[in-house]
Amino acid sequence: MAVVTSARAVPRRRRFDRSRAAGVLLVLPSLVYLTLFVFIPVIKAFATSFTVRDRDDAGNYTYRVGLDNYAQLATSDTLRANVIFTVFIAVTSVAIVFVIAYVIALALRFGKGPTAKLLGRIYIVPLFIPSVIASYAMITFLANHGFVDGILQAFGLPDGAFPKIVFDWKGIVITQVWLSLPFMTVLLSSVLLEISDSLIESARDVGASSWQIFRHIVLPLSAPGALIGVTFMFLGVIGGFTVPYLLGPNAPQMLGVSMVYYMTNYFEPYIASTQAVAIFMLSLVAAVYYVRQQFKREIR
Amino acid sequence: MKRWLRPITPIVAALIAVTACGGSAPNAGVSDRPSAAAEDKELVFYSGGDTNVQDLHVKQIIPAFEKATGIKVTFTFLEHGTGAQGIYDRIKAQSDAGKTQWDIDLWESDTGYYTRPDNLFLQVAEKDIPNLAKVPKPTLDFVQNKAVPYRGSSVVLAYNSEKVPSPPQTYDDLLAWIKANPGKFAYNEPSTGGSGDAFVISMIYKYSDYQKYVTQPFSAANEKDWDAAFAALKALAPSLYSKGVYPKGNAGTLDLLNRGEIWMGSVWSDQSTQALAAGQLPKTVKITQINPAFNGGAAYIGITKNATHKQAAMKYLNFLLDPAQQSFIVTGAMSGYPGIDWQYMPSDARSRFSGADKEYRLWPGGTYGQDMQRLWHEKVAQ
Amino acid sequence: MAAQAPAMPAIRLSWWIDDPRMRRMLLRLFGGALAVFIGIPLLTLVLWSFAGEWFWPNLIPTQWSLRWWQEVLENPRVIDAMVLSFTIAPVVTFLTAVVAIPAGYAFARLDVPYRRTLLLLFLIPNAFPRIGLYVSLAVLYYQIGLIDTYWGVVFLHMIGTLVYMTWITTATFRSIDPHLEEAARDAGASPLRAFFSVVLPLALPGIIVASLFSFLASVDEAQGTLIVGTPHYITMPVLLYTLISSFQRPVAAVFSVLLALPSLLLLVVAQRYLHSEYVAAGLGRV
Amino acid sequence: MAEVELRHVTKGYKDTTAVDDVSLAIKDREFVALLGPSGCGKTTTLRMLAGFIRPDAGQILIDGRGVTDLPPEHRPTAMVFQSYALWPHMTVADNIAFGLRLRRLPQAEVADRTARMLDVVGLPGVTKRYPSQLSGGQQQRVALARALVLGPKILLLDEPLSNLDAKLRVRMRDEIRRIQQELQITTVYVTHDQEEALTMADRIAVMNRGVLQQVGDALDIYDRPATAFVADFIGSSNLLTGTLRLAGARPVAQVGDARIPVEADGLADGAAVTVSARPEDMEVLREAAPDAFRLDDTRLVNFGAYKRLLGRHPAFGQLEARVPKAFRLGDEPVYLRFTRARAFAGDERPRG
Repeated sequence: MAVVTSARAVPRRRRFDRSRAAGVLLVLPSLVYLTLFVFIPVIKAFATSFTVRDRDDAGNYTYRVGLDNYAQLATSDTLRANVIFTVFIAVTSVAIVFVIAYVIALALRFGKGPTAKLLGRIYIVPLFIPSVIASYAMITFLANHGFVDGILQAFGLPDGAFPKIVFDWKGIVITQVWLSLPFMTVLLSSVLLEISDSLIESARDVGASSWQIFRHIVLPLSAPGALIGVTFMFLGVIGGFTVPYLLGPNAPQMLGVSMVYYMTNYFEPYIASTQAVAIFMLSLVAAVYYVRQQFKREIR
Repeated sequence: MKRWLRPITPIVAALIAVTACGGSAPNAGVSDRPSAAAEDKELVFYSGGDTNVQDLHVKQIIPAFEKATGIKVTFTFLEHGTGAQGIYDRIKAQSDAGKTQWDIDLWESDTGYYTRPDNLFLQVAEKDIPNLAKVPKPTLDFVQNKAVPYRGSSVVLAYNSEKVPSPPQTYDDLLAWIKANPGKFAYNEPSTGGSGDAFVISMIYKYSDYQKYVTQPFSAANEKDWDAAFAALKALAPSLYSKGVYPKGNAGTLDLLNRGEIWMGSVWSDQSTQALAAGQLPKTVKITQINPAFNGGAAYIGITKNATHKQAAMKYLNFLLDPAQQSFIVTGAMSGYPGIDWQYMPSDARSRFSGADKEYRLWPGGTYGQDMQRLWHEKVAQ
Repeated sequence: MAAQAPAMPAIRLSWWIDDPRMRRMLLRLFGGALAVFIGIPLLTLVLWSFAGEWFWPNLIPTQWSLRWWQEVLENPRVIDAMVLSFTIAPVVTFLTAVVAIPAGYAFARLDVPYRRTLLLLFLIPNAFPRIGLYVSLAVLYYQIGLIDTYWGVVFLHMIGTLVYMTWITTATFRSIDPHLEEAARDAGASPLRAFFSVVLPLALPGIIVASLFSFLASVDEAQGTLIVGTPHYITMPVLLYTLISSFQRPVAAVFSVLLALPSLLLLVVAQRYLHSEYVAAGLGRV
Repeated sequence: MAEVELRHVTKGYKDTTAVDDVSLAIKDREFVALLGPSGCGKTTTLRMLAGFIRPDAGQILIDGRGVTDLPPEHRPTAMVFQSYALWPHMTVADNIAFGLRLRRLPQAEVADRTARMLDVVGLPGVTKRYPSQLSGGQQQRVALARALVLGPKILLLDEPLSNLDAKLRVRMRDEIRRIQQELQITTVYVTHDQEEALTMADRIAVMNRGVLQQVGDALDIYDRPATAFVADFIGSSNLLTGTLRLAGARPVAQVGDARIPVEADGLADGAAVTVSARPEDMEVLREAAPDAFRLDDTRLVNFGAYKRLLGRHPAFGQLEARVPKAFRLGDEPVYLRFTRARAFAGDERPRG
């Protein structure tokens, strides 16, 4: 009797939610992995960025906690120039890739001829070429007295008239464009595929020209998806090392290169970590934007 | 050799600073069996660097050594030396654990490791390694006798002999030549390779006393002299290749020479000699040394303090310093300078670097090096 | 009835877009330029790999030679590096799939608590500069003994591939009609059975593409491998880094061709999965 | 306002003929429904009218002027899409005004015409909303307004109601008809729903496998189907195959060993025919009679307002008849008599 009473007295427990439990269980392995191999190192890098190292005249080091590294990042002309340069390169390469990839994606979506087919085959190739190779190929291709220069000079271009591309921002941008083209094209293609034919036909029906359809229908409809691609590529370029290291100018440097130099050559891992955290903060703005876009789309 | 491999060894060095406290390196394979006091039958040798270093040991020295002594050499090669810190940690872990039989006998790595305060390397003497007598004393002093220099290289001037009939003889000559031939000289970005550093260091030695750097410990005060050097380098920029473009890496300068973009540049003696031999540079390119010389450096091998096979290790080093073996270093694919004095070398080896002076100045590197590279980027790069 | 709308202005600035012949011509021009831009740099590399001697200002090598190929192929370390690269990549891809596919499914279908926050966390590997991450990770590796180990390299490669695979599979699973799975459950299949016999086959194209990308990313990774893999785990791109940095242009070119070949072969094999529908199955739709 | 004419229009894809030699004249202000099962070519026909597809052969004329080669943007047609195809990134007002703005009309006029058109479709005051915030029926009205605002001569509708629920469909049916009447606009309406076609259209053009089967008003099509397909597709029919016999006083169709009196215009004796009889044209008898056939396995299906009697005959197979709702089955056998049956050439059962 007593047992029954007590059983009644227990309030009805919330039904055990199997979907939630399964969800947690399935996400757990990747979460454990990310914690071990990403989150902990990131937190360590944050901690390192607050470690300040002082050096006396004889070269002995003392350590303390402080914000000096960040102050140095903000006040050093070299570092500030690097930040501006990095953003400039990222914006320029993303813009150029975006335009070229958009044209390819449009051709793939709406074109039917052999040219569209050819485009569909070649744009993907750089995806399969490691970035080290791509950078190396670009150097031999674009250098002064390189392949292109040689061909142009054979056609009468005077020696020395070929613009400086390698060891210059142009070299980074061109190689970055080369490497990022497949990703952006693939992404834009998928976005354009999602725009149904009837939306375009209905615009034609009310009298819009191809350009007007592009301007008023295709472009705005593809904008949210396209922005995601832009965000992604922006993140990639901002943190990149290989391309700017092999093809970039001596100064200013992109942050990825500068970071490695501080780490390796100048023996300043603390400043390097600070730079990493700074890039992270820059990227975070883009990442938060990305996630917000995602959720907007999801709600739709 | 490792100096021109610096660009591809990023970051690991940084770990030195960051993991200074960490290092519980694996001590797999540490043997605790009693020392083979009488006759060592084997030798454990860890090396690192570029392909040619490996080839030198594997194809040349080790077979000859094994044949001559009957000692079996276990050779492990660290590709371009990037794992050096890991090996150092491994040795240190055995020291910290109080082991008396360390599992690495010989280690070839960056100079800085041998003189670390951890004191992990044996001080060598002539009584153990007779051929040490042939080694120039300053190179031994440089590492407090804790490692043996067995080959060297220095930065030299490479020039296109078609365009430059008589190359500059001194650094000041060189500076005058650069100004007279704008756009035709390049030195690579110092952080990316030692041949670029050398040009900058020569400028520093022009404005600051050389002796302070090779005989005295680090002092930040010396860096005050550098402002004038950097200002001079900055002023030189308009006369350099492409009005101040510094190629990436030692290879970058050779690349420009190869493409005929520049007529002269600072390069490593061994690298350029190899490139010439392999037909990767036009035959018109010649090398020469200025006076006083650009800096260079020796490659060292150290015996670990509690090496299991100390005797064998000493034998190997002595064998390596033998003029016959040294000849391979000079005349073979290595194209290096000998570790012993040139006077002990056969005449065919001596004629190898006819254009170069075969002498070089030293540069302490370390903190000076880090500061020099950072300051160059802040004050010279554009 | 509303008045008839006026006719459109006859000529616009954008006339060339509306003229199909002009458009076709411009597209051809564009296609040609793109083919040159993408193809010729790679062909230059191939030329270099066969160059016995090639000095400025010759447009093609003055001497042809196979000696660089011979030199590279006779070098056991090259073979080792190749074998390592192409054995690590499948392992990385497999492990990534095993970890990422369940997560992708959960994000797509199940009620995962704090989903929003988790998705944000999943972006961190991409938002934090890789170099900084790798160095921090290397310090950790020293402490837990993963430095210079096979698994250390594998786990490092997974940083990039895991997030990517999770995104693509999430999108792929979401694009599959949940009714299909429900119907399978209705027919008496257990959740696992329903997943493996209905959902997984339908998601296969997306998973194949994600795997392909993982594979390529693993083959491409040099920076991190250099830090945690040396001296015993030297992959192809790491070795290539060395060659580019030392003055070995033809050798590096041979190497580049060697390294690019398997990937390009993969491209041919994978061509049919590379339709935009699949490839991007998800990129934009997570 | 506008007449439309299709002359021998043909369109084929790879290995199928989607539209096969279709000729159709639509009068000014007429509401014509293109009716047929899916894949019959009705949508292709409509899209050729709109200009999205170019016919392989034949001509399309609007007001006697050939428009075959004109692109959609230059035709005086406006189309309402099955999926509505409202641009999701534009508000309702922007959707409607888009075509007007392309023509650079003054701002005030654009606003005015947009508002008026929303009134016409009975949807005032939603201008600021986005399509995703509207119900299906409202989206349908916006799509209609967008098509009509440019004052097209011809309105084309492609299964516009198929995405709506049954109740709403009926309401929108009346609404579209009302608007069409109000604006007096020539309209072509594609549907697979015969009820829609019968209730809305002035004339119905029935298509099957790319071929125009019959054009006529609702009564024509129902009572005087031109082909067995039409007879089967519109309403429901008992379909039997047999041989035509003209020897007797009245033509009969020989089906197995049974004979059914049929109407057979212009068919020859001995021709293979398909016989079609509507359920309401079947008389139910309780006892044997001449021309009556006994049914086995009978059962009743209740349709509320009436019932259907189903049963099997050894020669004809399954037959069905419409009976009053009071009808009950007893123990005694049931007989059916064909009061009206038509014979069509060909003994292949029509397929949609």
